[in-house]
Amino acid sequence: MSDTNSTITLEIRARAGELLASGEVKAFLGFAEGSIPMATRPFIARTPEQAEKLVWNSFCVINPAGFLPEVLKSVEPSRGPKDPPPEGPLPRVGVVATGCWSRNMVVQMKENQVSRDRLVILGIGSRGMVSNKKVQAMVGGRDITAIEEGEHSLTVHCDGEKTEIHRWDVIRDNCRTCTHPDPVIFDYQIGDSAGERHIEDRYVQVDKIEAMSAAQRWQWFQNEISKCIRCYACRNACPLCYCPTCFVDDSRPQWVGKSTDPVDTSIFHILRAYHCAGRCTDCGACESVCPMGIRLRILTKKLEKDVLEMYGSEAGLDLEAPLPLATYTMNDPQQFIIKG
Amino acid sequence: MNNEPSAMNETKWDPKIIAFLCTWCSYAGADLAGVSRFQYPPNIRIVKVPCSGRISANLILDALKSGADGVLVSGCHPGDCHYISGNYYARRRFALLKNFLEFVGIEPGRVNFSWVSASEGEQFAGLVSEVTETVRALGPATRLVKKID
Amino acid sequence: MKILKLEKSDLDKWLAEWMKSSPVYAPVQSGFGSFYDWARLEQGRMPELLPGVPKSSIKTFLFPQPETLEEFSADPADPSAFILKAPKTAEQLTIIAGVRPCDARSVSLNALPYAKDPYYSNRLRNTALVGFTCETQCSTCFCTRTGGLPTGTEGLDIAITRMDNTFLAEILTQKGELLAEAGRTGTDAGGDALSRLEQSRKNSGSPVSSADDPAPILREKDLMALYQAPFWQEIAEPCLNCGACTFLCPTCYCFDIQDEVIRDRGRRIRYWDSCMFPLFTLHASGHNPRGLKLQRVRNRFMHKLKYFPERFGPISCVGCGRCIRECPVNIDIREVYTDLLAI
Amino acid sequence: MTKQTADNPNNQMVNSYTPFPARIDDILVETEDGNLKTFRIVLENQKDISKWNHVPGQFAMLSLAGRGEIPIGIASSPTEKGRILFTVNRAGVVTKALHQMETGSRIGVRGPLGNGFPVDSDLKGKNIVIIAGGFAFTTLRATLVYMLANRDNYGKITVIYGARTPGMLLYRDELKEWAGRNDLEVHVTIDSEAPGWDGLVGFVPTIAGEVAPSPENAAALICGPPIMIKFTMPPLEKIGWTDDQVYLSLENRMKCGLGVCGHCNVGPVYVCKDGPVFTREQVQRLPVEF
Repeated sequence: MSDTNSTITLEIRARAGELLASGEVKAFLGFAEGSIPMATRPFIARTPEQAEKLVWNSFCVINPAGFLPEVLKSVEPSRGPKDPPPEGPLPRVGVVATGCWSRNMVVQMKENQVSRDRLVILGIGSRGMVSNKKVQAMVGGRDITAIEEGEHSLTVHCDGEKTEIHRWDVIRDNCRTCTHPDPVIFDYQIGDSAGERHIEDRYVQVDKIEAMSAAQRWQWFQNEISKCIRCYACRNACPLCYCPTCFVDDSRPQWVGKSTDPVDTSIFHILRAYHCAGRCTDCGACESVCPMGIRLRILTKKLEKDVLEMYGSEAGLDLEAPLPLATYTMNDPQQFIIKG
Repeated sequence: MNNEPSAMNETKWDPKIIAFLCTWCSYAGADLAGVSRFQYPPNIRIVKVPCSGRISANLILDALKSGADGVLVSGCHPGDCHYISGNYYARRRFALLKNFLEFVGIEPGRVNFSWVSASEGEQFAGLVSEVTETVRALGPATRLVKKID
Repeated sequence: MKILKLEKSDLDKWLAEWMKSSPVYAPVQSGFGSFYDWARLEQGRMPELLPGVPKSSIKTFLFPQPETLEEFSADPADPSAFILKAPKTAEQLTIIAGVRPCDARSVSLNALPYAKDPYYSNRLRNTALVGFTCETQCSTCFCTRTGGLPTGTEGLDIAITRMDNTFLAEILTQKGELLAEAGRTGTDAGGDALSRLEQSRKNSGSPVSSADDPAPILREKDLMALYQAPFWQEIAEPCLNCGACTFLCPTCYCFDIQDEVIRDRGRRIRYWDSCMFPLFTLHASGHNPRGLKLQRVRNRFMHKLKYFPERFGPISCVGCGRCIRECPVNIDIREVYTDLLAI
Repeated sequence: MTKQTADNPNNQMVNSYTPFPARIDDILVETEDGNLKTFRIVLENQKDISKWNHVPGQFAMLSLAGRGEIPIGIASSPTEKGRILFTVNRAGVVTKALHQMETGSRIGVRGPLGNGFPVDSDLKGKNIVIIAGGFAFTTLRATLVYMLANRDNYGKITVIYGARTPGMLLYRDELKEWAGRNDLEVHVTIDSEAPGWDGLVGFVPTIAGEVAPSPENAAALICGPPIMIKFTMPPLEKIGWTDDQVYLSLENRMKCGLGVCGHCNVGPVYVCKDGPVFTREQVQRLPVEF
């Protein structure tokens, strides 16, 4: 483990341990070591001893915000459906948060999914997470038996050989183009601030698609989604997806067929991404969890770009400002409107 | 096979366009166009909705999936919404949706948005003519049209 | 059983010959992350066989989604409207090459619940499996802990093993013989080929027995003791309830059935379903017998490791490791084994 | 390689996924809220009719092409030849569509499926107690009609049936007819007093406790909402009933009805294939996932 990550790991353990010991939080949501290289496991510590299992490394790709509503509920005293809420404040939950995750928590607060006063946030300036798919590609898809993280490099063990790769070369695309690596809300800062970053080619992936013809874009889209097996890992890993009944599960009316028919799969991906418009913080969880390697983020990134260009809004930066699709101005752009 | 004139080609394709019209302005505009006997192509099938704010991406995609060659959504002009602000919210959603559908390869012109007031019968007729011609020029929809074989 | 000796060029010839009359699928490298997955071979597009298994399991072929169960006319004027009829099935052989022993074994395991399923049987009859035994085990491989072997041949029509720079092809079935014939090359490996093959396997250090098969032990364990074990909460806690594990798993065979109608034509299809989804068990009344994540995660593992062996004998897992590799939150079935066996 | 490699018995495999074409022959609205209708179904093909043979307690898949399939208990007895009855509650997509159909419409029927009550084996020669609540009476109606048609095979038959209101009782005409028979003891109850009702008032468990059927050489067939079953057991246990004498019918979401698709499992058993009828003794050994 790199020095930065081991320092952060120790700080998280110490802080989470304290919070749990003092009773300030009833549970602490972070990551534990996985059972295979490049895997971490979302982990909920409920005792100071369990806090010792928490880790921080470059493979924390799941957005913990998605677990928050469930974990918050789990620490509430149990009660029947008709019982009144208990008196006094409800127990709190601790959680680690990088820039994008904290922004998701802001979105969740605006959408009344979590409340600020029930969270104790350990803010971490992110150096970016590593894409296991990119690492995999670096070694030609071979089996990786171990991986060691240095400060700026990764040593990949494969077939008894060691391959040294630059960390930045395998950073996830969303982290490469991240402009807000520091958390926007937090209670304790862990490690150093990562600072604001100015990214020239923030929308390079989107620009490339936009430059194509409609037919080429359709081809690209169809090619991407043809791999989809409809496992819904993208949806379920997304902290924005919390509808009790997702549109894909609606039966009256049924909006989307459930098999891997290309039209149904297309509609699923269009609507899934579209539902994230103005709310997505490009945390990259959807793309990271996709077992089939679909470049899902390009879809949400396009929406992010348009929301920023048209409405000057970036998701989750401001706790007070309304969500861009829950507000309007009199003179929003409307060049697309056909004049009769 | 190639020498035989195909039945499909023989029947002249005529675009089918689903129009979602808000009941207060655009539907009234369509009504006025009829009452005033403004001619417009018979290619649209109107679905009357309370407000353009009611139109979700789900409905538009469902129309395309079910085989519509084009979609037209029309509501009150900004500022005229019967529910004060429904069309303002809708405008943001439509702007993003239109761009996004084009981003994934839906031809510009398949999905169209407009504002038509209750007094704009002639404009409505013009709009329908324009949209019909646009869709006709694009040809039958294939992308996002569900087929079973 | 016949054993043929093949050079690399003979193997290529086999594939090329087969392609002339049948669709041939094999693993080729593709996609973001350079994973390799099944693709139809064409002349000039040859398989790449990395250690381990391709991304998708071969249930993609034998239990494809969607599978049309029946078709019907939805035209009310048609006198046979709304009468469902199973589609005519084509008797066309599909050849899957480069199948690993674990995947091949999954075919026989799935054939247990599908014993009376005409669609599965039909596809099984029309599919030939040409396998490559494993020389190395990946970090996520654990077939020997499921009753399988890296050199196992169960379910295969031809099993190919690399020996030094040549290949030995065990022709295991009648279908395999037809394929070997159609390949039009290869020499008889001689009478002692089998013992040489076994010796070479022994020398390579590859496991020769699946002594760790947990099925007999798990069958004997008390059902409710396993069901009520304290560890389920911890296992289930990080689960996202996605279907990545079930859909990539070669032995997850659950499906859903739905009707689709487009204008005057309709079909009833079946497609993969996952017991990880809350909808899987939701009653029309709103009641859900497995409404909790814990119950769903437990059901998946209990089904594989207890319910299935109680019903059919073996466990419903072949140790391919796909679920371990692809689980977004790293739920590792090997840990569940250990936990269950400790009860 | 398109030729057959060998002659295949599999080609002749019965396709249990394909429903028999059938017509709705008659529709009867059963309850005052209109949510329960009994559909009389006639199979269209003579060969399907002659093959059809079911045991009371079994179910079938009603298939509405374009909508889907639903598992519904068969409400008619095999002794009622030429017609199959299904009493259907309007709940989901398919049942709603079915409720909108008219006499003469075509549907599909796939079945019979599962295991029914052991009317010709374990139950033979026994005193029978039928306890039902609400619209769970359907397969018990089938059972009762069967037993009355083979009256000599059974001892004393007692029926305890309850619903929320008089208007929510199923098969009201038949209930009257059965009440008039002297080879049958019928106790019909409603949850609370209602105008015009002079019968029993009280929940099924209470009435079961009052009737107190003897467990001597007897079997109880209980169908109803889980809460009713839960509260019916203690009064029965108090007078000596044991779990192996009690037969229950379970329900779960089903798709294939053949024990393959995986939806309806309760632990290692499939409700569709191993059930839906189980003894309470069997159910007690299973996880509570139904």
